[in-house]
Amino acid sequence: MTSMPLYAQLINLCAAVILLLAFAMLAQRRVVQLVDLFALQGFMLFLATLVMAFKTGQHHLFYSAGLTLVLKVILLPWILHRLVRQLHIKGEVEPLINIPTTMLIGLVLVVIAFNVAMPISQLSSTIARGTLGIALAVVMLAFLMMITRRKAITQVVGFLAMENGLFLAATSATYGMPMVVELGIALDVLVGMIILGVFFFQIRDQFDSLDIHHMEQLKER
Amino acid sequence: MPSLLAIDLLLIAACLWATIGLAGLAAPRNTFFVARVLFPLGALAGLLVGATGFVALGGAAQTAELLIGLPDLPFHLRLDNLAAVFVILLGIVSAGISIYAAGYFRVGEGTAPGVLGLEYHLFLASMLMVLLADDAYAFMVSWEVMALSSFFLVTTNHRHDEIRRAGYIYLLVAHVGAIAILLSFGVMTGGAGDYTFAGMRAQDLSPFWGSVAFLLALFGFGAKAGLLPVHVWLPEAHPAAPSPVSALMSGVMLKTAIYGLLRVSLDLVGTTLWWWGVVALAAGLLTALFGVFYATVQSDMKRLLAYSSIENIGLLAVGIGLTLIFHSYRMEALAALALTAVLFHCLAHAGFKSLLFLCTGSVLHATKQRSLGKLGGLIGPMPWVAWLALAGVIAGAGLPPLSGFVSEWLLLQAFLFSPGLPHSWLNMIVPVAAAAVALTAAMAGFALVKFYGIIFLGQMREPNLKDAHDACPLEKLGLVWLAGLTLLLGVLPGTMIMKLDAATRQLLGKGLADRVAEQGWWLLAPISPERASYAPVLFLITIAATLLFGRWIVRTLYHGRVRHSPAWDCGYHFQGPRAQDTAEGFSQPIRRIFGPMFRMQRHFPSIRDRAPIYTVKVEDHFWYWLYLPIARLAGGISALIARVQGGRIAVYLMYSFVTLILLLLVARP
Amino acid sequence: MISLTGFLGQIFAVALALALAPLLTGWINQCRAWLQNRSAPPLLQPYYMLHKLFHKDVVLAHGASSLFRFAPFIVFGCMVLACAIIPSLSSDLPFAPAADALALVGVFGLARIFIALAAMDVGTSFGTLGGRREMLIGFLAEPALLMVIFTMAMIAQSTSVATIVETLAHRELVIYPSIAFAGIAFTMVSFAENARVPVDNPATHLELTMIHEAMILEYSGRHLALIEWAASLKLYAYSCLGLALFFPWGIAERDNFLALVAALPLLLVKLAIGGALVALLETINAKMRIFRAPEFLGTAFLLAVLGLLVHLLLETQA
Amino acid sequence: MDFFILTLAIPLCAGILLSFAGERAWAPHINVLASTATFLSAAGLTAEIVAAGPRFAFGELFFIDSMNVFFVALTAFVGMTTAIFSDPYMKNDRSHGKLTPGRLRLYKSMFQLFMCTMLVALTTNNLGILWVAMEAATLTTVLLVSLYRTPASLEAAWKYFILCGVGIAQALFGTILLYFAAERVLGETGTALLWTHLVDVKGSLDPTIMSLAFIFLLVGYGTKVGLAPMHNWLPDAHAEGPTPVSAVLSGLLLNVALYAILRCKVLADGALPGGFAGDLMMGFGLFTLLAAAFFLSRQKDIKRMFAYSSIEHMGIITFAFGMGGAVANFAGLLHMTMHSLVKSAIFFAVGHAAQKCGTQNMEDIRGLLKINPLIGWGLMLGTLAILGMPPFGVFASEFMILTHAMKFHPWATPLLLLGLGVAFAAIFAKVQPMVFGESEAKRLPHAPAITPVFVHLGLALMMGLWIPPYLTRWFHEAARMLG
Repeated sequence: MTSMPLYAQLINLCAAVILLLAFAMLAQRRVVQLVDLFALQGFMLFLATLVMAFKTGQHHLFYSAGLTLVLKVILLPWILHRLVRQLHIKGEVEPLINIPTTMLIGLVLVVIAFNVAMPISQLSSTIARGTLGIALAVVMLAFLMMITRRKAITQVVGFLAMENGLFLAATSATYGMPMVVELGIALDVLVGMIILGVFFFQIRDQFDSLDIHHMEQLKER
Repeated sequence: MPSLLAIDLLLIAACLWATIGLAGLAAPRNTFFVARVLFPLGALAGLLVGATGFVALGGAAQTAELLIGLPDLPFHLRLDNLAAVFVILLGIVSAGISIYAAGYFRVGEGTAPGVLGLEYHLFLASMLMVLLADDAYAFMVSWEVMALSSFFLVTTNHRHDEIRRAGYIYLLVAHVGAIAILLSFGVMTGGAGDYTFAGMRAQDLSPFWGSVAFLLALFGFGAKAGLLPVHVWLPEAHPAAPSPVSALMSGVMLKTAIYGLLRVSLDLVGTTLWWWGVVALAAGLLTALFGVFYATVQSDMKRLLAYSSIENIGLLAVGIGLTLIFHSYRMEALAALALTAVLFHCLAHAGFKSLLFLCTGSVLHATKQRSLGKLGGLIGPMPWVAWLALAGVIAGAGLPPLSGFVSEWLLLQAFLFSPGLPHSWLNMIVPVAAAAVALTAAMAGFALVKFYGIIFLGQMREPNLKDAHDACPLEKLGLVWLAGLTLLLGVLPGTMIMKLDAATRQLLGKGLADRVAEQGWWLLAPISPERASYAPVLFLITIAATLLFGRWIVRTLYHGRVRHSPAWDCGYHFQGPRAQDTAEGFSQPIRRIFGPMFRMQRHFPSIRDRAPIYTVKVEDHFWYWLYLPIARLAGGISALIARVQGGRIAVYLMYSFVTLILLLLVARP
Repeated sequence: MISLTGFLGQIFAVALALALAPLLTGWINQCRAWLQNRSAPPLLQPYYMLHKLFHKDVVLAHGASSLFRFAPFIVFGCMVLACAIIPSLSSDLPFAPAADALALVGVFGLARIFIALAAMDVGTSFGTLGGRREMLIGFLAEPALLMVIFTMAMIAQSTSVATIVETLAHRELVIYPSIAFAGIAFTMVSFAENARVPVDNPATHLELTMIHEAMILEYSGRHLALIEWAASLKLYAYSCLGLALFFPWGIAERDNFLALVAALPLLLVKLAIGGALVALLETINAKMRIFRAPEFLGTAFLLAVLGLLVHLLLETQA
Repeated sequence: MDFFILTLAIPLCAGILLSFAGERAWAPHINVLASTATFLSAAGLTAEIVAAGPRFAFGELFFIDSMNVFFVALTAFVGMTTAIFSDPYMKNDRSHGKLTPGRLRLYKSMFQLFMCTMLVALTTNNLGILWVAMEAATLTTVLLVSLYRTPASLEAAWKYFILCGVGIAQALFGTILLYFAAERVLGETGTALLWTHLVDVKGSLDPTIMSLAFIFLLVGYGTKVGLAPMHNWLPDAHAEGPTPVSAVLSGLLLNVALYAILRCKVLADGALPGGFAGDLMMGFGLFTLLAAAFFLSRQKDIKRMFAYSSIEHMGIITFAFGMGGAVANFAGLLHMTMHSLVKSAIFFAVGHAAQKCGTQNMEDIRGLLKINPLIGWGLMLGTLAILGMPPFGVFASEFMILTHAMKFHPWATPLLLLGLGVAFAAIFAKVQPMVFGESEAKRLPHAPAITPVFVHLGLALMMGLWIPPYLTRWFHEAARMLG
């Protein structure tokens, strides 16, 4: 471990923090704090990307880091906070499965993710090869969060956390995607967020609540 | 200029039919144009088809390849002797039916006449294409177009619930059957991927795969023909359809299934195992007995005929089974005898069953009644229909001197040879099967006597029957044509059997023509005159001579005086039409003797009833034993599956998640 | 080739049938009367009756159709044809190829259908009742009859009645157990087919039990005469068929004029014994309920099938 | 004039224009006109490709070969007919008060933008852009699904958004893995997501990574295709959105998603010998087919039922491509085409029928033949066609798929047939009483556009009996490229 260069250690540290934050989000009941955690996760992602950019000196990684900062640390949390305020979303978010169980499942998922990513990580030539497993774990934890939460807004946060995981994977495994793709992805995320915002208002108008258990009417009988 | 081959003529006829059908769309609501102009043209095309088939029968096989079809598999067509037999059947019988239909269709509810004409003529064209098809794709396309067009014809009067139900069952069974046929073709290609029939012939299948192919074909074609247990559509669809369509379906379409079965089992598969024949024989016997038992207890005239069709299909399957048994032991001369019986019965049944269905059509038009309980005495107002129907009844009951008897006679002759089979069980069991055939034939007589007696004889059960009118001239022409066919086939069977020789020779290498030709045109002795012979001409002449001579003698020696008086009423003055036996009453002995065969719901009146009502409803056991359980099973599975879609998005997400994780854990290249 | 003797023999056989049939009926009636301790009607009573009926006017019920008037002639024609095919005196019948044993069953079937239809024609309750019962008996009897014929045809390797008779009459005396079964079955079938006790009673007009008589209630005059005559002919035909199949000895061969001369007295003797036996059986049996008839005919069918099986099992092994 | 640029630019510009002027009286004409122009230019592009072979555009960013140009033509065609159909349909909805002018504007602009994203997805050479376009296609349609703003439509749109969003996120992960694998071979030249480059080196991609990547891609894009058990969004979205949207979702979006999977499968096949990708697809295909078939019989909503039918057909197509080989690929392509044409035709007919009867509940729709024979016959023939009745083209492709399966995967044939049989029984039982029978429905204010229905069915009929030789060549070439 000591032979690992500093950059790699830093990136691994960031990745570990991201994973930790993912767990924290899984355990967090309050929406506002959830959004904050998400912003923090984005920030760690930004840091990781930045470290990577300095190490490799690739320009597009700098752009990517900037994009992450603007989008995930500032813009999206801001929109989310606005939504939470405007829609008067109450704090408590009671999950479908209780928190300890969720955490246990999350642990299992991390094991699975690490195992799945193991053979790939060994192939990786980049400095941050260990982080691919973490990225996959983050994606899976976000997925789990989406499954276990009741509120529409927490699902969205979960969705965005998933994107964080994907970005981490892209950065750690491949030094980031081509710029045009990254831009496209960012645009999609942004537009998606805006549409979601529109959507939240529509949903609130219709159901007087953002609780998704109202939206279980379409089913096979 | 190259000379026009028979197959080209047939293609032209098929196009002609299609064109005639499309022409009807020009004026879909113009009944006169469609019925009086287009249908006779269709009949002419039918004559052309029949005549072409007659010319082609006995010649060399002709092939053609069309530009349409799949890129790798264009439509291959082939006209050989087996196909030619059925082409004749299609042409001649459809000509009669079309002419009848020209007089039959009139303004009414339901599908517009132009659309009806399109469906009708597409039906004819697709049947022709089925007979000509020489690859799996062409066959399946024609086969399903045939099913579709007849489905639309069946549902002409789709405003009625039961007709829609009939159509649904019909199309569903047809589709399931088609799937089996397609599978059978697939098996027969033997993995070579050559879906032309020539390719299938070239394959040398192992006994196992050959058996699979045969059984699939038996099921698939059986579904179209109405073999047990996939017969359920038949008694529903036939009564639902307009009568010319019922006639066409029963008379011609069912025969295409027989054609298909013969094509597969004797031509395409290549090998024949003895037990195939036993399976076909057993299925045929069960079907025949079932059909005839149910025919006797029906109260709807078209249902009765539909069940009678099931019975006849059963007899045909018996014949095919016998052919296969003989063929598997290389007793080709006997196989040829059985096959001739099959082919002849196809022709005979096509003639008389169409005739009977058309007669019900006239009755239906004249009385608006299908229920036997409200008919009676129609021989008075409708003598033409009644007397022509009599020909159909006699032929249908398998009695000399008409066509039905000849095939039955040939079949029994074939049965008489079965003790010669070199198999210790078969040579004892198979002859006994003849007894069941005999029982079937006799019961058919019962059913048809009921049919005829209740509709045409006795007193009119409803007052409005007095206003019934006889068939119109075009209808009469169609009826006379078919009755003539029945008579001709019955009286001069030798001529037709000599023609059929080409088909049996093609499939089995043997035929009956030499023997038949030795005896002259009047005597039918397929093996030798010492062994068995039948001369329907002599037969007819004797009876006719006795009739005329006896009448003459009686009138000369005595007198011809007639007095009229009321029927003897046994001293009871209220012998109205209601005192006659009803349709239900007529079949009461059958219901009583063979009770367990039927699923009956009866309601007996008690003495205290103000308005005593007796009802009896006979249903098919197969619904309750086979079809409803399957439907329930499918319903149960889908209810189970429907739970998956519970509406909760978290659960949906979990499905994807679990799928993903499972794949990640399990799937390895 | 149709020889002159053959042709004459054919004509003679038919004429004989027409002449003898009422006599056979009369003889059975007479025997029966004796056995039942009644005073018997004259032997020639059936002739008187036919004569009388021919003289009488036909009384047609209202609503009777032309089929009603045709049917007696057709039935009569069928029976004449049957008599022409069945060898009574000689097996050299030029007409025999017209119909073999299977066709013979068809001939009887045709007659049955016409008489049943005619019965339904007027539309009285009795007519239809008779018609349906007749068809019921018919379809039960027909398979049994066919099985009997099958057995015989398999023994003789032919379905032609004449050939069967020739084969059976001129073979060495081998005892075929199958023939015994077939014989019993045939007897039972003939009783049913000819409307005799125990299936039907020709002498009754008791509403609930009658079959044949119910059908012909509306007939009168010459029509009735023809039907009665046809019934006699049918009985005669069945008797001759039975005799030909089971007691064929004495039936003349082809071109054997002497045998022909001897055949006639022999036939008369055989018919007389047969008629007496019929009367005896009718006397010692009681009329069955109509729904016992299926059992009766089912037994006949079973016996016939048994005969066939016995034949296949025991007699074809060689 | 560059047909390619036109093909992409027309819907984009029209979408932007309509987003500002979509409520004007002439807006529907613009919609139809733009769609028609798109189709014409797509046809021009097709002719160009057929004549001159594959080409690039914008450097190597876009690549048009004989496979995707065919989908471009099909997409543009169905887009055009849908636009024609939607004109009176939307007007009727407007007359019924179900829509406001603002939403009409939204509909028109989003429709054009949706077409644009699909065309981009089809023509791009970059697998990353493909992903972006797929996501954009979701985004453009999600508001269309909730166009009526009913609770049910909102719920459907929400599910659509979340499920597809999550699904497509998996696809992104797969794309990243693919990029990762490719970068090891192609180096960091920025070409590692270009399909044309990838396909050259597909044999040397790392199998472990490719297998993982393909799983993610299959699950991800498979969600959009509607493969069970990720299909749950599909029936809701189809049933609750406006019918033109259902038609393009079913007829086009599913195809495009499947197209994405196909592109990835080619790469996976190169890297993974032994047919790993194909086996997975066959498994998903069969499972989807069977699940959908059994879902069908419980449906009450007409559009929902046909949505399940789409799932069923996607299962068949996935199975076909999973089998691979020239014949099966050919059949798969043909089936995709036929399904697009026929299913959109059915949705057109269904849309009019549901509008006439004022309900989507099948038990309340009766007697279409009486209300409007053309709609009735359209629905009836379309249903029969989609159920695989000859002589329609669906039968031709099913015939090929079945025969191919019988030859190479005989075990699958009974399952396929079971699915097809159950689907037939279920759908036909529902459709027949709707078409037949009695009814007293009123006339609609705007006469329905029936022509698209019959044009589609006519094409399907033609393809069942005679596939034009150039189309055959084209299919063959595409099938060959799929390996």
